[in-house]
Amino acid sequence: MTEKSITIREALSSALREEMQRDERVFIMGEEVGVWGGTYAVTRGFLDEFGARRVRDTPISEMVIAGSAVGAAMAGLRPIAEIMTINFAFVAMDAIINHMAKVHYMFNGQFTCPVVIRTTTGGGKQLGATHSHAPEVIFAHFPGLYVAVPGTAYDAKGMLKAAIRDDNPVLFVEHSTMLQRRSAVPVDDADFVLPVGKSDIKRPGKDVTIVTYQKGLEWSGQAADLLAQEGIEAEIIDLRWLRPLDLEPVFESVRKTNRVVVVEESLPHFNVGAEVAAQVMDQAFDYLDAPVKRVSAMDVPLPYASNIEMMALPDAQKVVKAVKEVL
Amino acid sequence: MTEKSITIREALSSALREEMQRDERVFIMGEEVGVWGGTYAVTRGFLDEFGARRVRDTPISEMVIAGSAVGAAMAGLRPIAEIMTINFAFVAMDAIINHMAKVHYMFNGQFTCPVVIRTTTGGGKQLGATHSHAPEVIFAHFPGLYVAVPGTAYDAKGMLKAAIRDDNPVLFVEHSTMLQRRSAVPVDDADFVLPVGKSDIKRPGKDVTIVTYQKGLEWSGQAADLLAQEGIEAEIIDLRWLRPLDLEPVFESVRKTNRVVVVEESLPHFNVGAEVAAQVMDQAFDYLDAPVKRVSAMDVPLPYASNIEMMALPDAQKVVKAVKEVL
Amino acid sequence: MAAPGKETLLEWYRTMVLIRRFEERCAELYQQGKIGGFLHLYIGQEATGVGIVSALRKNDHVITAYRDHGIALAVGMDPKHVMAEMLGKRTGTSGGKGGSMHLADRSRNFWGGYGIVGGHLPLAAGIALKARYLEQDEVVVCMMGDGATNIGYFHESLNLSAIWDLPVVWLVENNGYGMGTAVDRASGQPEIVKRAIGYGIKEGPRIDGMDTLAVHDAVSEAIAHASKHGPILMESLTYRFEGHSMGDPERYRTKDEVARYTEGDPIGRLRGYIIDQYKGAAKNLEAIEQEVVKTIAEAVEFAEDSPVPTYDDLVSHVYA
Amino acid sequence: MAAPGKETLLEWYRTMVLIRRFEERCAELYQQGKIGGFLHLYIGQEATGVGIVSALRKNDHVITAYRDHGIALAVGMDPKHVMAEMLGKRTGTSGGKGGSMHLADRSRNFWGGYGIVGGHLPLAAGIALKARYLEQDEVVVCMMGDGATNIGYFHESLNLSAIWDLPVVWLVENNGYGMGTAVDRASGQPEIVKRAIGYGIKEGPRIDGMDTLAVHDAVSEAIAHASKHGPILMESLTYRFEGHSMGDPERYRTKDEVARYTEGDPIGRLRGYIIDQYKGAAKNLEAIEQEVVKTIAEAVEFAEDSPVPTYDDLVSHVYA
Ligand SMILES: Cc1ncc(C[n+]2csc(CCOP(=O)(O)OP(=O)(O)O)c2C)c(N)n1
Ligand SMILES: Cc1ncc(C[n+]2csc(CCOP(=O)(O)OP(=O)(O)O)c2C)c(N)n1
Ligand SMILES: [Mg+2]
Ligand SMILES: [Mg+2]
Repeated sequence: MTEKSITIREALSSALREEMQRDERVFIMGEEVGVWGGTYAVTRGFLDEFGARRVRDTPISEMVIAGSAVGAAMAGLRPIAEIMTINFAFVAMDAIINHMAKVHYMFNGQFTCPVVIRTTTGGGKQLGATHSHAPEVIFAHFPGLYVAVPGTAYDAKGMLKAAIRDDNPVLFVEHSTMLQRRSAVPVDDADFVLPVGKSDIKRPGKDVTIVTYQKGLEWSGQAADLLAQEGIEAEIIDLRWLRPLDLEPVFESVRKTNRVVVVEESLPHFNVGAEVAAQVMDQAFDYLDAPVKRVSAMDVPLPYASNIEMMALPDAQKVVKAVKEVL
Repeated sequence: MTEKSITIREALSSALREEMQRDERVFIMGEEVGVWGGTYAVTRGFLDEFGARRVRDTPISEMVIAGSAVGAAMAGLRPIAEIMTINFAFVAMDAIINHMAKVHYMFNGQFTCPVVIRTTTGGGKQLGATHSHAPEVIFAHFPGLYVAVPGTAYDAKGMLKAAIRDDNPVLFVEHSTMLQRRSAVPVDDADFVLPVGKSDIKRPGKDVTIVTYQKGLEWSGQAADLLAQEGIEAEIIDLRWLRPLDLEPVFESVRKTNRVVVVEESLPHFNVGAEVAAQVMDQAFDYLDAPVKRVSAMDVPLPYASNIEMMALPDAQKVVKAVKEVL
Repeated sequence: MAAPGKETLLEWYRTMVLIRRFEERCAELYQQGKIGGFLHLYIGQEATGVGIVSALRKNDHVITAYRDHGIALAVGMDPKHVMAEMLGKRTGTSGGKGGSMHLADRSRNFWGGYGIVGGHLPLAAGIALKARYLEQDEVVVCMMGDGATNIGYFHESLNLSAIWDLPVVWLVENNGYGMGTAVDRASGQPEIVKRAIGYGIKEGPRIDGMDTLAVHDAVSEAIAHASKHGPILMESLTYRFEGHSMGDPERYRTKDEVARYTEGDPIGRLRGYIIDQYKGAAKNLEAIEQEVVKTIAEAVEFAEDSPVPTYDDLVSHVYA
Repeated sequence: MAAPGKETLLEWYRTMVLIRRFEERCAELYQQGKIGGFLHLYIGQEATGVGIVSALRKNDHVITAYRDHGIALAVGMDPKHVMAEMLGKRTGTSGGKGGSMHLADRSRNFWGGYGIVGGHLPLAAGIALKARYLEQDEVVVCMMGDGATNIGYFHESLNLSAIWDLPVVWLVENNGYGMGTAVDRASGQPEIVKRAIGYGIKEGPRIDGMDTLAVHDAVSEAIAHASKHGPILMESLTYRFEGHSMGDPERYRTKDEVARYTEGDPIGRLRGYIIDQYKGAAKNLEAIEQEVVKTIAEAVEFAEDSPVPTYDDLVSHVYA
């Protein structure tokens, strides 16, 4: 298997392209996916390659983007519906939670709903309070939907292909500031597909377990480097999916490290860290030498000004500090 | 101060009536609030008493119900906007999260947004997957909004009056199956207002701390009675507000009981129990003799058939079982 | 349009009576606590449902809101299994998990009843997109209440159908009220078909929804239009004889108003028409009526005797 | 309508030039990394903004989307503080917390720029409701892009304004595109004013949005209508000379098309008109142009010298 270093953007593009080539029923719809080539340039060239039938620009109508994807999927197609950023998914919340996630259950399996909603998340770009959410956790609250949060090109590719092939609806969340990140990805295997709902140890270590995903991988990675200089070996576990949430590797890690820090871009209440903390306490109570610490965004809407926006977000220093609190 | 035993429905009605009498800027809008008298009969008679100017029926348009309330509030009125059930709040999610909760911050305090959204929550009435949510926790994830979850007539009255008088937006969540519950409420004090964001010890005990709210009060109360027969004294703490979330009394209680169970109707992931567990661990790690246990709804959309719907929801037996696990 | 023959008319009549009797029985079972949740009766609107379904071509589709018993029975779902669903039984059409508001039959291209007002309109657009995408000549009839035309879903769905040229008949069952709110109190444009202009789609007719034949003809034409020229918006003017759902205090309308409409009962009208056209048909009609009574009795018996769902049912089909 | 006098015309001209120079400077500051986030320029659309604001009566209101610099300056917000906001400074109009998309001035009845497409339309309805509720003769002009007319918010807001008879001028700034999507690719009804029919409200004119006087007159009339008879929907046909926001690859339109429009530059048009009407006005215009250059320089200096927000700013105004 040949591997090549590519960006997350390239990983996403190639995953989409391969799956569209493989299966005629797979198509893309959303705002600016066609003529514009995708606001994040992920579908650049797709309109020429696949035509207007399979690469469909929509009006600014998120409710019907999500909802018509549900109908098309029930009827046998496999839509990839793009919601430009997750901030606009609030407009489509009912279509996603009440319809996409429920038609399979409510009619006792008569219908399936193989939709992928691709969207971008995250703050840190000075877009202000309404455009800087990282609220993927609230979507993961609800059964019937899967929530993918890849943080590397390798994962982005394998997980997106998995999402497209899965018969369940998947909210596929990409981080808008990470599209240029590179990693090695198999390039000559059209069936390179990662499993749904498996977390991954991104860095082994024995002193503390850092549980994180997406942008948190970077903050945690930098923190781990700093900690390594002091001889502290952090193990970094990438959740990759918020639903299904796979904490087995975390429980295992805790039995070794006895300490856990959770790092995420979400808001501080009712977040991923809360769930991880609760489950870790439940499953590994006797192994914990310190309370699970959480590093998250501050409890404020994100402001425009860069200096205070950055204050509100997590960073490596905050992770280091949290780790030192549990050591 | 005279007290009288009234139902939650009466408590809500009288709170609304008193505040409308007190302040001309307070008005009610929503689906079926006027001619119909409110689908839960809370505003019965209001149209006659206050007229069509102050009791405004709307079309089935949740986005503009929530959003126009924001505009009216910014401009100086104090709208009480009714979203018939919280299931329909998903349609208005953007108006609530991106506008209602943010206009104050985003414009640096130029505008205030004194809106109360009244809505009903909860399953258990055979309404099926799209009409049986208790998702108030996801609204409490976001700063800028308060989330009230009263569980008694006394609290319903004092908290609703507080919500109306507060200058911040409040999602005021009533439980649709509890409107007939009675308790003693001050009746001759037009200024009976409870503080925003204060939890309340509903039953003192020394052996275990049960943290809960709303419908959970009933399951926990019944469980506490059963436990009492075995000599186990449960302390029940009613959160009353999910935001601001007041856990001080919980921390204090844990130092005494060393055991915590959280009971709620929410789904099992990223829920109230997760947050309580994480904070309790953080604040009272050395006092905990067992992991915090959570009792919640099962991880399924709620079905129609009564027998399996009830299986999916918490009940007193499940609470008893959880308590015994931590003892 | 060719007039329907006797057999067809009798079949329509049978279906309408079946719906009526089925729901009357449901109302009783609701009072007895055997049906739970919300129960939205279709009584008074049968001509619309039966007129629509009779107009569907072989591969056409239909989807509707929560007021869906009429459509379920009209498309030919077995009353036994529908009744079992009403009673929350395993043998129900959605295994007891959907209930009254969520009937559906994939094999009959009936895509379901939906409880969120307007929420199924985008689904209809998506189903129609499938037909366009695969170049199949299939039309989706998307039914909705008058109240549903004021929610954002309506706007976005009709607009998308226009620009993507989707084969949808947007069919508003205008029964005068969304719960207690009269159409003209909810809609700036009470002549709802006029909204077609805002999407550049065909403004269809406002038909007499109490007249089965008129509905059948108009929907047939609308389907032909949608198949050739894309979306159309039409209204069927009807009335629900019962409350919005069980327990409606009905403060928003007078007994007189209701009485005026019940006089024009669509079942009575179809009955009169058949007897007018075919002497001696009275005895066919009576035979049908008796047969329906039997069908309903059997359906209830089947439903009552059926087992309730199990824990395994509760946790199955959360994911595919 | 009385023709505006020389002073008025010069004032409009001054504002339009101010907006143009302000934004040209912003584009530079963006390239230098001093302005962050999204930057949506109003260049080309100044006649619409200035025409609207000039038509507002004393207590009228205006609200718009994220393309809001033009309105901010037209209502008279101090360029210094606006520029400080662009640079994310404490002295900014929203304390540096709002940025380019979220300018507002409560004291001038400018209710802000909003980033969620269509999200401010219900707010406009609510502000108008305040006027109706308190029986004040105040009109809200709610500006929106053509792209915003396809989202559910549009439908619900216009309908509510109709049935509650709210004094709103719904004003579509039709610049031909929502990002890269041409109006007729997004809207089944590209003549957007026709959507008024769907709400039973006044179908207003489609005016030449490059002509400041035409905009002023038409909006004045629309305000008079709204004040007396309730909501009206109108369009200002305009064009944005720059990309949707900074960094737009502009694949969706040709250079030729852009050139055709820039020839009709609204500033040039107003300049020509003034010189036609008033001989010797050229020197007034030049004086204005120079004055504006100075104003902008001062604004940038003020903004650059201003302090950034602090931790206290970050955590303040989350709650009132
Ligand atoms: C989004 C949403 N808002 C509110 C409701 C509550 N509700 C259920 S039915 C109904 C009235 C719908 O009226 P209409 O569309 O005319 O249908 P009809 O009941 O007359 O058949 C309302 C408001 C809902 N189910 N969904
Ligand atoms: C609900 C929502 N969906 C998508 C976007 C992304 N977006 C920002 S501006 C824009 C185009 C809007 O076009 P138009 O309304 O015509 O305004 P213009 O930019 O032309 O002034 C889009 C799609 C958004 N901000 N909000
Ligand atoms: Mg109706
Ligand atoms: Mg535009």
